[in-house]
Amino acid sequence: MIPERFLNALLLGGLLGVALLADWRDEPFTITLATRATILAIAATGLNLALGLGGLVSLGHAVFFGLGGYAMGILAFHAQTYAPVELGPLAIEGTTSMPLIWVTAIAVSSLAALVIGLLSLRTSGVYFIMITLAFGQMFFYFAVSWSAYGGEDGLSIYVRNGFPGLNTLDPIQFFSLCFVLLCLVLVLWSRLARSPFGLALNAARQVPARVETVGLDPKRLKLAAFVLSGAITGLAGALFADLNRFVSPSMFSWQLSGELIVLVILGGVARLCGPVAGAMLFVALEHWLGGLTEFWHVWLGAILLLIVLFAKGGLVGLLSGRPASHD
Amino acid sequence: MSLLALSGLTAFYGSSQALFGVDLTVGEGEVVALMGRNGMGKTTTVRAICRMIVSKGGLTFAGRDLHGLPSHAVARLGIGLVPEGRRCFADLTVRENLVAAARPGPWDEARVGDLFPRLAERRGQRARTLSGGEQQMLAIGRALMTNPRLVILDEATEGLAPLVRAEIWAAVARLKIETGMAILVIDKSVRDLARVSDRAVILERGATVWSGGINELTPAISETYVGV
Amino acid sequence: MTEPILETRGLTKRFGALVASDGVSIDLRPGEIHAVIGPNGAGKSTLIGQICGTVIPDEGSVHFQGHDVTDETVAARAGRGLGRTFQVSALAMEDTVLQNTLLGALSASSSPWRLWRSVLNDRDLVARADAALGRVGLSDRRATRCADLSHGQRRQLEVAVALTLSPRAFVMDEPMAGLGAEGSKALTAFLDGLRDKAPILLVEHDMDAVFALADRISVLAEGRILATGTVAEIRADPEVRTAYLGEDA
Amino acid sequence: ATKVGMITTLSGGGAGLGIDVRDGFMLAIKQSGRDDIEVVIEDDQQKPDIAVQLSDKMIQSEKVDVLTGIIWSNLAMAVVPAATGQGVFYLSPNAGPSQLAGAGCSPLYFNVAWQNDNLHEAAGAWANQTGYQNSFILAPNYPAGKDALTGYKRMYEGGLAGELYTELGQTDYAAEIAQIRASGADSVFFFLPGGMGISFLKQYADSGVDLPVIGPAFSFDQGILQAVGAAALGVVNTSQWSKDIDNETNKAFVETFQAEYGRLPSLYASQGFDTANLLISALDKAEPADKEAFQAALEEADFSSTRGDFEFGPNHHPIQDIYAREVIQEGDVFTNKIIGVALEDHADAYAADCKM
Amino acid sequence: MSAVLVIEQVLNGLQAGVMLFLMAAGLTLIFGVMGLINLAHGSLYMVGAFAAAAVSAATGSFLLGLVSALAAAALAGAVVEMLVIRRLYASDHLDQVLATFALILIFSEGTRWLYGSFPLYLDIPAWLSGPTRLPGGILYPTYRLALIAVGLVVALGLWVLIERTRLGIRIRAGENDREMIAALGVDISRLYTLIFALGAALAGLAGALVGAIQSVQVGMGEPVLILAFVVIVIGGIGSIRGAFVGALLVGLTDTLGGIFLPELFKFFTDPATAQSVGASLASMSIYILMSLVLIWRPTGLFGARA
Ligand SMILES: Nc1ncnc2c1ncn2[C@@H]1O[C@H](COP(=O)(O)OP(=O)(O)OP(=O)(O)O)[C@@H](O)[C@H]1O
Ligand SMILES: Nc1ncnc2c1ncn2[C@@H]1O[C@H](COP(=O)(O)OP(=O)(O)OP(=O)(O)O)[C@@H](O)[C@H]1O
Ligand SMILES: [Mg+2]
Ligand SMILES: [Mg+2]
Repeated sequence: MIPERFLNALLLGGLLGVALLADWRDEPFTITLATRATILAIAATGLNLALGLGGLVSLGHAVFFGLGGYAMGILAFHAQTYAPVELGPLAIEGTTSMPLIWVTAIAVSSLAALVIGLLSLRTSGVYFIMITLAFGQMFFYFAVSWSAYGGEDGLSIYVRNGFPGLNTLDPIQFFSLCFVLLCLVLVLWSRLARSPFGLALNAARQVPARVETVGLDPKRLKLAAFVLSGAITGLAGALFADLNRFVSPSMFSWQLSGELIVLVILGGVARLCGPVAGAMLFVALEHWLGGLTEFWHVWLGAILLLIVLFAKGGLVGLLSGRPASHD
Repeated sequence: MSLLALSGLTAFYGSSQALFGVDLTVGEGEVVALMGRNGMGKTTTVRAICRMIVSKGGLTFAGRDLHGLPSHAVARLGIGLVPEGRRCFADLTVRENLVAAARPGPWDEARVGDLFPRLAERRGQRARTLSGGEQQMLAIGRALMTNPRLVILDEATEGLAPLVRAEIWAAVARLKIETGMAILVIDKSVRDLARVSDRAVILERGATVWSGGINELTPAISETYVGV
Repeated sequence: MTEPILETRGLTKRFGALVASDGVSIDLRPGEIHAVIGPNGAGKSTLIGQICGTVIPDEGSVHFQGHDVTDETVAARAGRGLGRTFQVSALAMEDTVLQNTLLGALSASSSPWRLWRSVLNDRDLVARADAALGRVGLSDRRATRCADLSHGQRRQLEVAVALTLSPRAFVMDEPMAGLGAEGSKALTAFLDGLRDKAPILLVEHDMDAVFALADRISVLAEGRILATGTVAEIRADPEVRTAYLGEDA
Repeated sequence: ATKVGMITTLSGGGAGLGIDVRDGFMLAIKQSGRDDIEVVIEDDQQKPDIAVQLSDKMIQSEKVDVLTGIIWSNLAMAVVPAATGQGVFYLSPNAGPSQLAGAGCSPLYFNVAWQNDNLHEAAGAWANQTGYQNSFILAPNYPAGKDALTGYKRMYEGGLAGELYTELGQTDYAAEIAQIRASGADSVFFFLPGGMGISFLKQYADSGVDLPVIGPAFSFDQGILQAVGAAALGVVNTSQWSKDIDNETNKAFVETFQAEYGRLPSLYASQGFDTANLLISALDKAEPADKEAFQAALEEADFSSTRGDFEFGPNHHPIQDIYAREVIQEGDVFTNKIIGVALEDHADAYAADCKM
Repeated sequence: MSAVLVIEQVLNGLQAGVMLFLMAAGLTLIFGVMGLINLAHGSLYMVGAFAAAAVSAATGSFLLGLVSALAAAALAGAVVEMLVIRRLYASDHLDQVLATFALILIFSEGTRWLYGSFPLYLDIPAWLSGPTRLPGGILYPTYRLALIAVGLVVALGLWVLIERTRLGIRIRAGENDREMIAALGVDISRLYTLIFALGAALAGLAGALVGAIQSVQVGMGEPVLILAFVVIVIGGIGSIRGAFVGALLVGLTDTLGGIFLPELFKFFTDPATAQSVGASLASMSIYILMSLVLIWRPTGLFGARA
């Protein structure tokens, strides 16, 4: 059994190590995989905030992922074509600067999370799952038919956006950027989990009635968590779009929302590094199993099943020997 | 021979031990009080009897070893449980709560209705919306519907008005006299227990520390173990 | 006469044909313990629900410290200093005893929106929580997960959480329920001392406690106030005896 | 040795198409007997982001010279520009989005199948030849669907009784069929690939509406005809390939494919087969490392196609005949028979926009 | 737009709704009554369709196909329940989501392994094919009329089972407190296996019935699964009546939205734009419907609890 702190360090170190080793051995694709895992881990950490701490099982987090992606796609597209984005009287110049794109992605996705959260938090439990799914589907179908930005075909951005002082086209540099962001997000998450806000949120998940009677509004706590969560996932979406230099409605699909949930559960709900473990395992499985057999989904399914049945608390729970998902 | 017999029973919640050796018998038609302070293992003992928690040691009912039987099989042998905290089926109506438990025998809806007229009036109401006392009555009625040989009442008068509480004690006494049903009862009121029980067993930190006839339960003993 | 701190005027609540509260007017004055007793299903919890905001009355109003709070949310009323304990324990089962208690302390310091600093580093908060745990006798269970507590221990915690709120007034729904005889005795003594800090509207079926504590008693039956008076008056009231107490009280 | 990367769909609902392309392609490689061609095959799961990553992998790690295999237009749009941008040849065995035929064309990009509009244009032309005056047309509401209706209307000269966009992935067409019934149309054109087409045809056949139906080959290829069954009998569909095209290459292809895999080849298999043969023909003349020479060798299209005559237009898209076929039953197998040529030596409409 | 067309479209909506109900009923049973989120329900639908296709191809009998669909799906359901689901009742919903998601992968790719990647053939039997002339001159496919009838019968049967029989009461009691119902002497594990198999059989029946007019292919279950979830959420989880009303609402909205929204937009814009805007809005319509219902009634139309 490995203490959880040590395990966290091991996971992050492992991720970083894989990328560095790959860089040294000149295997850019392995770095790409590590970057993919990193970005998915950021997105899933965002979800883990709503889901793990707030108990909000959102099957619509792809909305924020997609919005982040499209924020990148649209801004970069307009920078490519030198035509400003027309928003009624407002005309916004396109940009290829990552920091600007990130800010936009975060702003747009938090705004969306605020609206979706306000409406969805009227419900709870399974109804919440489904209403968030509904919003996801609305965005999906909208994106599919939004022909200005490629509709179902999506948008290709031929060069990666820039970050001051970095050559983002160099895989290891882009990876490092994402990795630093992941660490920042994890720090934020862990502080939050221990803060008074985290305590209250945690209680709001379990006994809203109690939280009310101590003078706090559980809905507002959950809404705040949902917005933060959406913002983080939006940021990940922008990074993901930059990784692929491509956005398409599939970023809004419910399958993607589902995959994010799977990552979190796989790694361990409400565990700091659960999403990291989940994303690493998932990407690794996807890659290795896919190479082994045409019917690799069967094996993926079998492995997932074994994990749920025999590793309570996900991977992190299994390895750290503390099956309880909350503490 | 005793209907229910526990000897040296131990039980764990995960890795923490909750019972360290409980000895307890209930004979046919006997009313036994199980006493002890908060957190001493009374409910855990009940859960062990009903096979809701894993236990070791001697545990027999009507001569059968209960270990190895699933919960529902124990119930079918004739143990009716009124659990701590009532645990009525919240989304079912009063009538449905009773029907869900029903097994053939002298106790049916009508007879439970006689025992608790208030329930009969609320047959169609969902258990979730019943008052605390009504839920408690429902839990007792539900246990009776299984037509058990032994009823276990875990804090069955909690939250009941004095008058109703008295009614319930009267009902317990009536059960004892009229039906010869064996009863294992847990309650915080030593006074009431003393009135209906034949014997008492006291638990302290998960083990039996005293047992004997109700008449032998002196104020000194109850002061030591129960605090009054 | 002093101004009541909490007052209801003509509260009426119907559930279909059933009138659970029928024009209930009741008040709580500084320094007193006002007990509400009555048969099961009389409407006591419904009354408390209306006072705290979880049940919306059909008619009537609730006033707290001179404000009409009838339309305010539960949280807003709690924010004004209305402390409540539940008839059925409402605790965060996965959290420890300390964490549950801290939650209460949190609101009083109104710091839930601090996102960065760890709660456990807030000495003030922890001290208040510990004090409350000490009073109900749960100090040695500080680090136990709430799910691992016995029923009675949960009831103790329920009271501890309410204590951390340092409310202006308490509304308690059967705090003694589930406590052993010894526990009831201790809590009775404790509430006795509490009344000067915050008056208590006490719903309770444990008559030993009620008779020992109450300054005034109101008897509720079928949604209506049957009688209000001192302990002696109520004990002697023949109607109350037949409706509620039975003969041996 | 030459390294070829194939990114195609091998798992999930759309796997049938990818498997056919792969099998056709590998059959040609095998028949060529060349051991200096190494093919790396990866499954894109029909997800654009996976496809992009696989292409990165193939280009950066595997250092492939040529990429191929993508089935779906949206995946092609995600992969092709970036791949050709990095100096890798891309041979498309299936998807032919209009952007890549027009302004977005590239010297390194060759489409061996068709431009997306082609088969729909042929359907429009066939409708004229048959004398339809009032078509009801429908397609799913996504870019390829819109292209399909545009393609049909580009050639079709009659009037429209109705024009409908259905939901992508829709499985029930009762409502649409009712509209068709009420519309007074004399013919129906539909583009509903995969399972959508199967559902439509079965429901249409059962509805009692008996207007003639025409569509592109996608809903009538060998892979799904068996699932449609008798409902498809007699339907006219347009295709650049058919199993009964009368030339030696095709006959040999159909025979060997069946012998090798135990099933009849589909349209997609023929496209995979042709793609591989084009590649081999070019490798006989030049090395991919020499970009200009290899491009020139590809442009010659000096291979014998299963379709007979085959040449590339200026935008590297095929100029070819497109046939009208009818669904028939041979024993208990449903298959297609050519009934005529819908368009002869047809090129696509976007070549003019291509500057390379 | 003629009255006949409108009536026909309403019939289509009803039929779509009734089919959805078959799927949703099984889901609401398992999901509402047993408290289990079963994402693999769509896979059981697929199992039913494949079993029906395989058996009718081998025997030439559609009815035998239906019977084997019921049997295969029920069997698959029972096996899955005993091997996997049984261990998940105690865990929270999230573990169930992951486990049943894994089951989808296994079922889908396993089926592809067995049957290959191409759709299978399953057709309407001759005695139900072709249209029937209804009063008012409406031509309507006989098979779809039969679907409506089957759906209505199943709906009634289920409602009686759950609301009126002791078995149904015990099932619902088990959902409230599993440990307690066992302590009252009910063998809840066996009961749950039974219910799971019943729900699976309903899904299998739906798959086989619908498979005859659609494409029997791997992955056919997932879109229907989502719709079925929408249905039971609109209706209120655990309520058979809710599932029925929800299914009809969704069926009607989906069918009529696809037809009338584009028409509506033709009043505002040119036909081509109207077509495409209308069609996009139509694909969103059921989700808009669902969110409106939930915003208005957070536990669905007939739901009591979250
Ligand atoms: N689910 C559980 N997990 C772990 N420990 C538990 C659990 N339930 C009870 N315990 C512990 O076991 C001990 C015995 O509890 P039990 O519920 O049997 O007490 P009790 O005698 O019934 O008390 P009370 O009068 O308060 O109901 C307690 O100290 C309690 O903390
Ligand atoms: N939501 C509801 N719907 C219908 N009836 C209800 C609802 N809530 C309470 N009731 C009914 O209102 C009456 C009063 O209930 P309440 O819970 O207030 O009683 P109480 O006085 O607290 O009783 P106890 O002492 O047993 O807790 C009861 O008859 C109960 O069945
Ligand atoms: Mg107890
Ligand atoms: Mg009450």
